Amino acid sequence: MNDIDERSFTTPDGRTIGSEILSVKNITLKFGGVTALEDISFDIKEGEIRAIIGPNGAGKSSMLNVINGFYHPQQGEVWFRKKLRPPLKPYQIAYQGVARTFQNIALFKGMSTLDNIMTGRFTHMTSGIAAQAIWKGFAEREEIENREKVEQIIDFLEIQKIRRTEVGRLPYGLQKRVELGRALAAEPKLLLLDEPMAGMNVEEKEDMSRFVLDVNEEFGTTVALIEHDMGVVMDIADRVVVMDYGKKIGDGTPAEVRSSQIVIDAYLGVSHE
Amino acid sequence: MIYREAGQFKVSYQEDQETFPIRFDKVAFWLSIFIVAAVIPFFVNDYWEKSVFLPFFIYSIAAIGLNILTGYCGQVSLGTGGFMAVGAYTSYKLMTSFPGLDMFIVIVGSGLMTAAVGMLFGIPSLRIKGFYLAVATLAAQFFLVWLFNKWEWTYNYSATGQITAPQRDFLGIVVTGAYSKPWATYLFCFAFLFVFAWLARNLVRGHIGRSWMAIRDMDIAAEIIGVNPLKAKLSAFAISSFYIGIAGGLYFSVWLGAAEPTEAFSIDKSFDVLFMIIIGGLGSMIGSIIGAAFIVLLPVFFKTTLVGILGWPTDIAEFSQIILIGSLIIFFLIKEPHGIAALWRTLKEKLRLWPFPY
Amino acid sequence: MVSVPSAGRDYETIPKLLIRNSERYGLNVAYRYKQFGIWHSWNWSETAIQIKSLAVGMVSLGVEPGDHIAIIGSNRPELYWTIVAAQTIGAVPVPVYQDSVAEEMVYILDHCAAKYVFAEDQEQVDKIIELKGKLKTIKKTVFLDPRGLRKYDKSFLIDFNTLIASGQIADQELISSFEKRSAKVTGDDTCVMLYTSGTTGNPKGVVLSHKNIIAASASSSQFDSLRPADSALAYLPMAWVGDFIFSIGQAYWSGFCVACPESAETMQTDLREIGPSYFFAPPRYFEGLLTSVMIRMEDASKLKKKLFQYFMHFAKVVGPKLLDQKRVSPLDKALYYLGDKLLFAPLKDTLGLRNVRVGYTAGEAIGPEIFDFYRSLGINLKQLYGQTEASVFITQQPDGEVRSDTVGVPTPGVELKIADSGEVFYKSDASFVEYYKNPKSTKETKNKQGWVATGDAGFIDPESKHLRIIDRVKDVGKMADGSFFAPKYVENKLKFYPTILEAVVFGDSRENCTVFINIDLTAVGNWAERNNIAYASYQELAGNEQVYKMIEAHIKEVNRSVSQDSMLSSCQIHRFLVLHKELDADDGEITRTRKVRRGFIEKKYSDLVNALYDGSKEVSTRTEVTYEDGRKGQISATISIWDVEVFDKSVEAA
Amino acid sequence: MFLLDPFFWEVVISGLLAGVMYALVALGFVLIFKASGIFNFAQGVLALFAALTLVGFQTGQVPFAHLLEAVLGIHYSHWGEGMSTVIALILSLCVMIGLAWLVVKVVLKPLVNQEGIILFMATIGLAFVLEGVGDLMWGANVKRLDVGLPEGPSDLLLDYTGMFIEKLEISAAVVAIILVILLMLFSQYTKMGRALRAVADDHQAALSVGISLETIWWVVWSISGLVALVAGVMWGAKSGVQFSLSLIALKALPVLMLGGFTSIPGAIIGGLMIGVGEKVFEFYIGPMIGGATENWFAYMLALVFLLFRPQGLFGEKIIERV
Amino acid sequence: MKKVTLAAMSAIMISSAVPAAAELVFPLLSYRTGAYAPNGIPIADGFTDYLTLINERDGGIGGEKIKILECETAYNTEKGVECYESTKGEGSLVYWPLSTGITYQLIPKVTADNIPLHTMGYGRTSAANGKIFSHVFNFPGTYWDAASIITKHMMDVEGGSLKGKKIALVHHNSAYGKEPIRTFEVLAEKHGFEFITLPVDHPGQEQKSTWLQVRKEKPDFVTMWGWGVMNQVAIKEAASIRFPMDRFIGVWWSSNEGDVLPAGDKASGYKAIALHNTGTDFEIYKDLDKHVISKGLAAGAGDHVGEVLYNRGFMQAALLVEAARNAQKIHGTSNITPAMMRDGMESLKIDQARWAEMGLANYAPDINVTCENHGGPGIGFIQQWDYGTKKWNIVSDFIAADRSVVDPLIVADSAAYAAENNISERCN
Repeated sequence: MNDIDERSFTTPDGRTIGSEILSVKNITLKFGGVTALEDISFDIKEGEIRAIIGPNGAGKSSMLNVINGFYHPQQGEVWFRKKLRPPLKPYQIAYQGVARTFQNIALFKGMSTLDNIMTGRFTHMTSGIAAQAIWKGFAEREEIENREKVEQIIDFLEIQKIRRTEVGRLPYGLQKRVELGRALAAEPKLLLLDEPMAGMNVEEKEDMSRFVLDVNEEFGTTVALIEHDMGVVMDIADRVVVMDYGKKIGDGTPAEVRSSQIVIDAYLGVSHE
Repeated sequence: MIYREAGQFKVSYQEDQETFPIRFDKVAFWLSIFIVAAVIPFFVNDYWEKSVFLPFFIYSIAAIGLNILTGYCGQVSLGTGGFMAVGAYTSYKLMTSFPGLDMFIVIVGSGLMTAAVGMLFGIPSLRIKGFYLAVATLAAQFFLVWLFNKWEWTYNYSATGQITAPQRDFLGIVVTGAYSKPWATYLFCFAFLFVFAWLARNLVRGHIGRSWMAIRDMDIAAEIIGVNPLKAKLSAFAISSFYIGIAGGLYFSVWLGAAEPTEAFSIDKSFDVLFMIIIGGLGSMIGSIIGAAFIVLLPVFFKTTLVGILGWPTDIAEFSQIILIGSLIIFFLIKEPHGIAALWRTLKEKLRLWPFPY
Repeated sequence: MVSVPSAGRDYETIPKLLIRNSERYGLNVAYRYKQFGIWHSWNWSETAIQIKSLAVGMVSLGVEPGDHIAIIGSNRPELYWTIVAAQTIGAVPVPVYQDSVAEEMVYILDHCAAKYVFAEDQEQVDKIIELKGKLKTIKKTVFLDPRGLRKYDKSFLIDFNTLIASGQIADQELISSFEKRSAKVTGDDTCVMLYTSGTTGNPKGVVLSHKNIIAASASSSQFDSLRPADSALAYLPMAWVGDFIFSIGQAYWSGFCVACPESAETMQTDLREIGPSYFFAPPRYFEGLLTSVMIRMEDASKLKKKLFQYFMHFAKVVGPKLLDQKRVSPLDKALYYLGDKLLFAPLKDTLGLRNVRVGYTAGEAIGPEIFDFYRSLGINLKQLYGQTEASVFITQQPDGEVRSDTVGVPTPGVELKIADSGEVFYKSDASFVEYYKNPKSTKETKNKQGWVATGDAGFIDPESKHLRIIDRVKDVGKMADGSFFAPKYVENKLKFYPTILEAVVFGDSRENCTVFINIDLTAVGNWAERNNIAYASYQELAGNEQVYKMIEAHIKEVNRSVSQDSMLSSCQIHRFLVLHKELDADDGEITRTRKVRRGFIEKKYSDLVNALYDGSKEVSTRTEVTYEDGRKGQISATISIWDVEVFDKSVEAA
Repeated sequence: MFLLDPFFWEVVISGLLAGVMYALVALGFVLIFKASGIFNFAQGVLALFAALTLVGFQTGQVPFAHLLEAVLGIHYSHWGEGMSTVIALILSLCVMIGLAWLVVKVVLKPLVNQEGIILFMATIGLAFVLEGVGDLMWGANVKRLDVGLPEGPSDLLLDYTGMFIEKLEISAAVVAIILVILLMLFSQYTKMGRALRAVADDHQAALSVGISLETIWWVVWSISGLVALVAGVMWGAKSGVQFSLSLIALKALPVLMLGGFTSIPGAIIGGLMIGVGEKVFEFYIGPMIGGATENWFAYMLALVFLLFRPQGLFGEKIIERV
Repeated sequence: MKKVTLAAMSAIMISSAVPAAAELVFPLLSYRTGAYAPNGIPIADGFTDYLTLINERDGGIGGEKIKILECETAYNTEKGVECYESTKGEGSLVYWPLSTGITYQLIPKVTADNIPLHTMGYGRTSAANGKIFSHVFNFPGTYWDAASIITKHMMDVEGGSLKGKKIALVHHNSAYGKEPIRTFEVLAEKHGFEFITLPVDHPGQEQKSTWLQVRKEKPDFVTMWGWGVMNQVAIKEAASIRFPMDRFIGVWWSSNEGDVLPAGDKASGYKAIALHNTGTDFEIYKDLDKHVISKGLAAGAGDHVGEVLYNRGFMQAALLVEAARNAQKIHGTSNITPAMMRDGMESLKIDQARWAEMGLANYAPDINVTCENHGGPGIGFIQQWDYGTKKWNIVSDFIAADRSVVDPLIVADSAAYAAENNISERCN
């Protein structure tokens, strides 16, 4: 099932999934001798929720790292919005509209929830050092405009209560939420979520799922997420890529994937640590 | 306890983002500013000017500068002394080459020059991190000092390499040289501190400041939200050096009036300023100033007490004073590792929540 | 009081008051609402405009006079505007408890045949959609927060903003029809319809006319001389009459500002930010607050604790006197001043009550301890007695004569009389028109002369001339020996202990009284931690022996004080047990307003009740519980039963 | 051409000898940094303190004599002829160990698992205190330190190679090398040594060896106290014991950068590289640019080097895990 | 922070509240701590002891008791300024900071505050030009004098000529150490020798390559401007490379016992220029013993008496006391002001007779200060170290500096200063 279909399709709940926003072609990534990714190809379509699943050490995170430029694959191409993407630095890719969260939270511990999410607006803020120093005028206006956007996200994620709290002191679940908020603040075209629900209890998972769905729906953001919890994936993903040992072993709708024998084996088969 | 906040609410983001969102703080702040700016000048004499206020103001500026780099951007630097030297020598050259030049321009010029040099020495920070960087910046420290000791042009080929500040003025008011009035130099330096502290405050609360803190807290995450590490770090180095340069300029031209690189800008300077920000509180404006007060004023205070009042022999007083300061540093670190500013903050929180403990 | 009716005539409806305010206090802030981290505000003229366009929008939507419009959601200006807008065009607003479960909602919406629903967000909309099948009458649902509703069937839903917009751009014809309609509205038209969750049977829809509301608001506002400068925080359920009177009636009458918190859990901080001058809260709020104060002070430093204890003790004596303008020695004055600077003011400040000029509590009796605590801080906290049917106010405590055990003197414009049965009757312009579609109970409650039965037994306290409420008339029964049985009275005394959340006393036509105790998890939990008692669950904690000991001590205290009262001395508790689960509205054990459904409980836990009387030392039982998500489950427990010492009155007297 | 220059090899050798001295100081840093992640700024002062104490014992000074005189007016500076070097050495070592214990109790324990910068700062405070106490105890005069090591140029070398090599420095090098070997053996073959290495990786691991963190720290600080003592003796014998001794710490910093904060061999190699490098540079390039380049050259060298190897010569690789 | 300031303020108020009534205040900016303490201590002790002696023996100067205000600078300019500012308000008569760095700080300040500054054999050489520097005195000799004197001595050793010879200057890499370079360059031209400089950085414990350099260059003479630990290390190194010690000549700051002792007997033969005689066999030391030491009034630990630097302090005190006397004579008042003190210094004359009266017979050359010349005679002599007797022996008679070389330099440099700070000449 390696073929990448160009047709746009309609999800059961009636959202139309547009043409591809990003596609990776024959990505191979090696660390020294170790091969993390081997000849991976798949695409992500405008407006869909795309899940990447697979046992531990399958190379899922490496995949995201390739997409947002932490790793540069030895072979293969990354196409973003119909253009072949040259090897860029992560921050350049951020400016292209790709945001992400991390498996183990990567928030700015020293800052408040508000500031953390404000940093997410970085790519949207242009005032120079001089303007910043003088503050009154441009810088302040810009700050306020972006603050408004951020406040909407805070409201959206229902974290008003912790607006001023230093994120270091927040419980795990909330931190995850704040990190999502930071990613959202960038108003990304493509949102990469690395195990957004890892280590959450049922309730938190439900919340998070709802947020992901809402994000996808409210802002029409394309979401690519890594997730272990098959249940969640089945609920929210439109299409799923299955990886194992750095190879792609499945790609399709949740239903298709679930019924695929290889996938089942990979999951029932020993996990690799 | 002293705070009364019920009924203070914000109807706009301007209000919400104010530096002093609580009315009480605002009042207290402006009151103290008024005292410092409009009352003390009438009483300040040579002693208070030269051995208390000027050093305090000038080191505060330097501390703010270093805090921007180390406290906000997380790049530990031990090059402060060298950068101050750049500021000092730039101002010297400017003063002597363009006698007509106004001191304000001279000082700002020194800042700009230092900013340039700072950026140059900031480049390694892209590869080198943590203590390694700290030690790397020592290269700047030693090299610059050596340079100013060797390169005769920088001290106008004087026999000794000593530079002496000629008499210059700011808008017609003499602020350098032996004949400057205490109140003049006092206000001159204070104005610099006030204005530039204010600018710094604005910088660190804006997106540039946040990009610095992002780099500090987690550079990887910073990158994925679009922060260009090169730009962030170098800008931090530039701004920081700018401040330190200004401090250096004032240090030489307004305060001491004469300097030689090996002694006045030795490694100790670099350490002193680093102490200030760590004691005062990394990543805190008020911290920089408290720290400066701590390191600059405490020795003077001890000295006057031990020698002036208790009449101890000077050397014993000196030693005991060193011991005292050392123990105080340790004490404060144990009490509050994040500096006196943090102590201050918790105290304030306690007062706001009074009588509740949390 | 003379001026009140006349005032009533000039501004006989809420909409008319709105217009008056927009003219008189045009620039004063009418509403504040914290959203996106800052307080947004609308002054009276803006409000008037908003409401007008909303009303016009409603007209365009096809709202007819007399249509019932259900309003479901938390306190938000938009929803208050909806109420007034509805009134403006003669429709009847029906606020509904947002936390009510589907069945209750079905009943209410069906009973009033609501045509339109204004719902705050997805959560509420989902309920409506879920019930759509049962509710044929609903035409459209208006939602405030579009979040998550994108893929919903739009034929049935309208965005609130769209509605307002449609009102703003309305054509002349629409406007004129709106004006015609609004002109028709008179003081006799229904102002609002509120459902009282009766302790038994289905809720009744109390119809209150503009006259009623205005009368109540006018007199009560005058009673406490409320002014435009005042401000209040609207955080209590909109479906509760109190909120309606405070946030609409009095607010519109005196033109003060109503602030809506950002969200339920930020209420406390928002309260501090706003620092209202007029504040109402049910006793359990003050109870909870006091408990948290005490708990937090537990962790304070030694010095602070000493300070706190010393000054609070001192204030208990002096504070109330100062409040009531009684004379105190200059030394005490000075000391109190010191205490105020050091403790009271900061405390009030952190609690957000520093600016409170008039504070009320009502609904049930409040513990004297609690009541005095706040008053000694210098907060002018008072009690009132009222009910939905009276548009709240029956009696209020005037400044200067505030006591914890009475509920005050009749509000201006209210006549009071006590029947031989001890039941309290009242009569006023503010008393309700009727129970909607329920002439029978209307007749039962309100007679020809307009005397309304409160259903409460009480008497006029001889020395203070204040009304004192004992209990619900029907709950005041007879014991086997024929003496007076007033469970509520005892229960309240028990509930004054922060560790006791609920108490259900039995004893009607029995030889002695027994009680179910419900412990307060927070309070007892903390107490347990301090006495390092390990516990895994509520049930375990409830079963703990030390807890029993503590409860026993409390009950003993209560017995002692009950034995004082000649009328009620036989109501002392002989045996008690601590219930293994919290009484829960979802299980129908208490009402939404947390009134105990004694009968229901007695049935449900008959085995326990029997055990209380058959002298057994413990009893095991299985109970059905309902979880938040509506699933049902079983919990079983073995509960021990303890005896308590009772006091012989004569001995005490000696 | 260098290699033919008769001086070249002498420069190199003297560089190596100086390098060993640098390494000696650097070693103290490394030990502590490895075991407790602390960048011990006080190392230099530690050396001074050790040397002062040693001389004090040797010459039989009365501690705090000056203070006593000033406060109590007792003029009593010596209690006798002093003692033999060996005993003095042992006593001073005991003092250093006692000091280590104090440091752990008073400074480190309350600051356990704080960030590096904080602990670094604490050691600065410590440096202040030690400096003050040291001077107060033994006075600020320059003191001659003679531990009976041979001095003057070694005639042997002189005759055969025409090189002037200080006997003192040769012996210093020898001592240093012995010390290093001992330390290596210690950390390789003793339980404590293993614990030390374990604690560098994570504290739990160390505890699992069955030694309390405090003990480990105590041992480490004692060892670096020993190293400081040796360094102090060597430098002291060379240039007398006085305040300037504490400044040799600055010589060690570039060594650390080069060698990596966590590697003992790194410290040695780094020391030698710096030693040779700065001597050669000073000797051949110095005159062209006005000399006195040693101070900064070491750092420049380290800096340039780090640009290519950010974690130093033997430092663990910094892996950026995402 | 405000608290600290206030506390400090009150502290000052108290300390400076002491009225400087009828006392002659001699501030003493000493350094008994820090890297240069070993040199600072003996000087401070010598100075203090002499004044104590004057107080004890003669009851002060002209009946006025002397009050010493000691202030610790640790050889640090910032502290120096602090000391100056905190003491100048108390009627301090004259300053001698014993640090080139601090001197440069004070030169403009003292002039503004009208207080004399005496930098005896250090500081800014061109200050010898009284026409420009009204308040600065550096008699009896300057570095440039020293350079010239040393050169002269070398000529004597070489038998009159230095043609084609090579002279190396090992100097403290700071203002102090660089001061003589210019003079040597001029002298090199005049006498046709080759001159090289070998800077040594503070503190100077590590001089390997410097002395390798020396061996490479094979200079005929090495002269040294060193301070602190640098001195002894240099002497040791020189010894260990077997450099002929009698061709190794230090300036007067590199000639303390503490500098030569560590090198042991190998240091024997090391020469240094001296401003004054050494040892303790002078009349006055008897008095000192009687009135000060035996009474237990000796400053510090009292273990430096007779050391070169101790005597330096001694001489410093002696000169200032004489100046004070002179001032009292001129102004006819015993209670003199700093301004009077300045006049006293500007017309100070001490001939051998007077030295003898002071109990310091042939201790130092004649002093003769004039309005134009604040540099004094510019005369010194060479002393040589003998480890055996642990004594310095005078090995030359007074050598006068080569004015023809020195004076033009002074004029030029002071002119530059005058220009920079637009000062007009006096004494015309």
